[in-house]
Amino acid sequence: MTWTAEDIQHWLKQFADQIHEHKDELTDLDQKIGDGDHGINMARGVKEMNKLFDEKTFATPGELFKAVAMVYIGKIGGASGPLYGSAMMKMASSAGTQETLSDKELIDALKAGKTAIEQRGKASVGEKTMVDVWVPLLQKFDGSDVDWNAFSDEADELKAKTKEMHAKKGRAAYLGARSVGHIDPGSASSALFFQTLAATARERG
Amino acid sequence: MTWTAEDIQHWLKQFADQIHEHKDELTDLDQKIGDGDHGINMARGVKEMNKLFDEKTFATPGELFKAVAMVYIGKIGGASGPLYGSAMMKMASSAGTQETLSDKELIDALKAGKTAIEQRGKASVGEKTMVDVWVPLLQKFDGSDVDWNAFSDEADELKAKTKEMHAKKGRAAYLGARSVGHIDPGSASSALFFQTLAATARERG
Amino acid sequence: MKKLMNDVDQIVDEMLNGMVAAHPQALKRVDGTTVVVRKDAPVNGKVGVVSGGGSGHEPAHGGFVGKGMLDGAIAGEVFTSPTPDQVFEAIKAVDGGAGVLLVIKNYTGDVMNFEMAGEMAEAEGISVKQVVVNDDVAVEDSSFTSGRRGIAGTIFVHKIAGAAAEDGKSLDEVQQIAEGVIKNVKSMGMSLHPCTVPAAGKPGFELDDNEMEIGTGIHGEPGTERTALKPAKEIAQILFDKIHEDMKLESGEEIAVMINGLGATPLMELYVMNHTVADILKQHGLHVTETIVGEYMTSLEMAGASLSILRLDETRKKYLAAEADTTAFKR
Amino acid sequence: MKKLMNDVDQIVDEMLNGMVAAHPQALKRVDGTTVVVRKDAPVNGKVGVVSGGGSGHEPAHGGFVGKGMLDGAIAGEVFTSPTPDQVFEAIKAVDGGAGVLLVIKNYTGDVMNFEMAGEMAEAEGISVKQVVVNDDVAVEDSSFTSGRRGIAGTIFVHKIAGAAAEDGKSLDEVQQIAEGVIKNVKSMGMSLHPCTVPAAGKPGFELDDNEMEIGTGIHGEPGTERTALKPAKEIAQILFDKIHEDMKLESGEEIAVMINGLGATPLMELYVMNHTVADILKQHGLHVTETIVGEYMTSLEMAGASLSILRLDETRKKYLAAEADTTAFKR
Ligand SMILES: Nc1ncnc2c1ncn2[C@@H]1O[C@H](COP(=O)(O)OP(=O)(O)O)[C@@H](O)[C@H]1O
Ligand SMILES: Nc1ncnc2c1ncn2[C@@H]1O[C@H](COP(=O)(O)OP(=O)(O)O)[C@@H](O)[C@H]1O
Ligand SMILES: [Mg+2]
Ligand SMILES: [Mg+2]
Ligand SMILES: [Mg+2]
Ligand SMILES: [Mg+2]
Repeated sequence: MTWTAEDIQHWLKQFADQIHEHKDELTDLDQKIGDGDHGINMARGVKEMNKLFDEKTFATPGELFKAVAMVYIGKIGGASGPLYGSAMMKMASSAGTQETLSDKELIDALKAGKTAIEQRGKASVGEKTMVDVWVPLLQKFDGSDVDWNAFSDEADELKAKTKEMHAKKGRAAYLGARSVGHIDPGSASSALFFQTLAATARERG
Repeated sequence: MTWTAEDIQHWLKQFADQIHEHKDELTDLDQKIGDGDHGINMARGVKEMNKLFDEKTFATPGELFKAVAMVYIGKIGGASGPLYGSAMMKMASSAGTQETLSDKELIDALKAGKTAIEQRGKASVGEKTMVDVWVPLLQKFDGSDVDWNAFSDEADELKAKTKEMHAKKGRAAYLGARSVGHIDPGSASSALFFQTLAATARERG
Repeated sequence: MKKLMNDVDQIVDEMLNGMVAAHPQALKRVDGTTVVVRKDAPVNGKVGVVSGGGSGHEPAHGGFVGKGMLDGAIAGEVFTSPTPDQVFEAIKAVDGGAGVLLVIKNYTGDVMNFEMAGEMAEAEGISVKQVVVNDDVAVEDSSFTSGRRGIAGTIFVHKIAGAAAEDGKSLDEVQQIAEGVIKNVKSMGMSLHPCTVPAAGKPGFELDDNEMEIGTGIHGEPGTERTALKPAKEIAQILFDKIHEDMKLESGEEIAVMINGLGATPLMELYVMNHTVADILKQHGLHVTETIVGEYMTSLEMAGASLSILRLDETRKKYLAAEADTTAFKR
Repeated sequence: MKKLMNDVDQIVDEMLNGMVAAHPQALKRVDGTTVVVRKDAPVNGKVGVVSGGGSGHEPAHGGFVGKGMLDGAIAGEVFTSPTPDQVFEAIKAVDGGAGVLLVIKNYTGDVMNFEMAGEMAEAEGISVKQVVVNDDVAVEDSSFTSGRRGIAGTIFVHKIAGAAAEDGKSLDEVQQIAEGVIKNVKSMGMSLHPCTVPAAGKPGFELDDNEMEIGTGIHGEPGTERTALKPAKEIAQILFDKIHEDMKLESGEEIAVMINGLGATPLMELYVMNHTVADILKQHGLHVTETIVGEYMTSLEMAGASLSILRLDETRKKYLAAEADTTAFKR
């Protein structure tokens, strides 16, 4: 499909809905192996994003990503704030001033976001962080002729896989072996991020 | 009967046994309407008294009362320490240097002790304190031809009567009407004090 | 019962050792007693100020020993008044020839034990005066009862009497200044969670998740009333109203305020309380010259707080602001 | 959940208001932010020292703002690192022309957010350096992970870096002195009771009556190990051994010690711990120059304690003893 700023806004609003719906679940996951605020942090961020959407309309996806990046950076806090925020910021650069994005261009933007997360967080695949969703997912789907159902399923599976990982980065790392057996909260919110993207693509594509 | 220092020691050892046996019960009563230490305080005091008995023998009841008074004052603490201690101190004065005491003389000594409690604590009958056992009990029994069974029962009844009283003195007074419905802990320990006295009299008299 | 402790019977002794070990330049124990005094006690020619009570109220009372506050503090067993011999030891250790003031919290046991100690000291020729703090407005003030309890407002008495003594005031003057504080300080507390006396091993009362106690003292006892859990705003209003009813504060008056935690209350919550209290005081046109927020007069690990208000005059204001160098209170 | 609070969403804001209302002569808020700075900030020509993190650690970090310690502190949401814009506001508010040192506790979130703020400040021409505190020996020190957490040892960094800045040291020098503290301070904590993040409404984990967590951090998380409840002596030994294993303390060395309560630990228990710890340190022939006992780096209403040991040299000793006038730490 061809993604306008409005399509992207639709996606991110769905993401916000899902965050609100899974807020307690994300917080519970973070209580198990972190500090119990991930759902709260993300909910604060997407609530502020929705306010922004109510107040402003955006001409281009790039403009939208940039505004959302500022909200995430300024409102989420914790580890997830700078990570999601930096990702959005780099997605904005990648999207540039184009009025619309093809699937390929959107996936390229997400790849730029992925790189930002890797750089900010200095985590690699297998360390039980959101990187474990972002990196393999965007490796598998390069944007040409995306099967959005498969994309969505893959995000879900990648999230589930973090359960058996032994955390090496983020707060869960402090628990050592006790981190095994719980899904990483940031991977769970990232799965929602990609699944709402896929849902929008299916709905509008 | 004729009370030697050894008889009195026998009584107070029984009192100590009873305090130890009812320690938790006394503390529970004090948790309800006080600060939850009465059993602990009394147990500390009688434990120290038993040590004294192991180390020293006493020629006269007066000598014994005085030594016990010092232990109670120095070891029990709280409100009950100075009260039991002052009582014992005045009992020592009343007993003087006599080698033995008659029932009447012992009851007179206890009456002197009662007065000491009234003076130290400035409480009157009906205010839900140990005064509610000491005063009416020693009013009823003047020492001539004591019926020790009746004496013991009366002590128990007087203790039970404090349950319905609204406290005006001691910590229970801070609870106001909420103090009603619970037996006064100091009255409960005082009942043990008089009941072990009666038991000794029955056993040896 | 979960506590960081070793032997229940040694808890007071180990605490005092730990306190003196932490502050060897400031404090010393009087050997064989549960008394802690200023390192430089007795201070020659200065009125000695002594306080104390049961343990479990830390930092009260040992934490307030030092220049400008207490000369000595006696620690009884947990929540149990110390015995007269211990109080007497404290009096002897701090008497610098100008006499000693005993600051007693109004509990039957404390009053009797301190009084007996005072009698012992007088018999040895040491001048002793006493004041009895009864700031807790939760309790009815009646001549038919033993009256009101002494709670967190006692810290103001320690601070101001201590500063007056440091300033060279005579025993009579220090006593009079302390009496002035007592007449003008009122407090009221509440609790969210009970506490457990170590030797008792179980909590003094039970509260449901949606309940709190209003009018709680500092000995783990239930309060005067049990109510539903309320927001900080309403709690602060209840505490203030009861104090105000008694003090009849007037717009424009200068006051000092203490928000005291009962032992397990996070400072975050105490500051939220102060935010709310400050609002109420402003509405009443009161000028707050000094605000003290923290855990000063506690009740083991009880959660909750008390509010104290001290009406100021020039003397109290001056001595409240004066230097104090103790381990728990510095100015 | 039982807390003295009003609106969960306003808890940090109300706390900061309550803090500034209590200490209007010492502190001020930067309008529209969650930043608290010294009343006299920025201090011309002095290096500014800034720290902060999630809320719920009170008195950290606002309680350490004042002469001789921090110039400013940023409060995030409860247990959530503050955002870069807030940190940037703090940097701007305290920069007196000599640059600003950021004291960051080693959590991914804190490091990223403070770093981003530092980048923003550098872009505006303010010199910013940072140090990252990682004193918690409970966590494995590995180059494959994000490393150890920053916990109570951070207070020593605040104190010593703050004193160095007050003494007129340059930004590079203050940073170097702070690095020296970080290399030489190790801590380890344990907990008896969990805590509840206000917005989460339920405790972070559950413990039985006979269980405790060893190796607990300061964010209400479980520790590295769950064990049976032990006496204070054994707990102190576990904490000390783990620290000693890392620091390899030698007989005759001079150290400073902190026994830090996690928020709901009565001072009585902390002093009992200190009694026990002092014994162990003596056995190892260590000279304790300074002991700090109290609640300094907390985790809401968590019960438990941490032990921190700082190896001293002349510089650290001097700056640790130097004057500090903050609301929670005075020297
Ligand atoms: N170094 C890192 N790189 C990538 N992601 C990380 C890193 N550290 C943490 N995360 C992600 O952030 C999530 C936690 O976010 P959140 O709970 O909001 O922040 P905090 O850990 O500061 O409380 C983790 O579940 C993990 O997915
Ligand atoms: N003024 C008083 N006169 C007589 N007895 C009193 C008085 N005050 C308290 N008591 C007695 O002391 C008992 C409490 O003793 P205890 O618990 O050992 O001391 P505390 O109240 O100091 O904790 C009460 O149950 C009551 O019988
Ligand atoms: Mg988290
Ligand atoms: Mg009692
Ligand atoms: Mg008592
Ligand atoms: Mg967090």
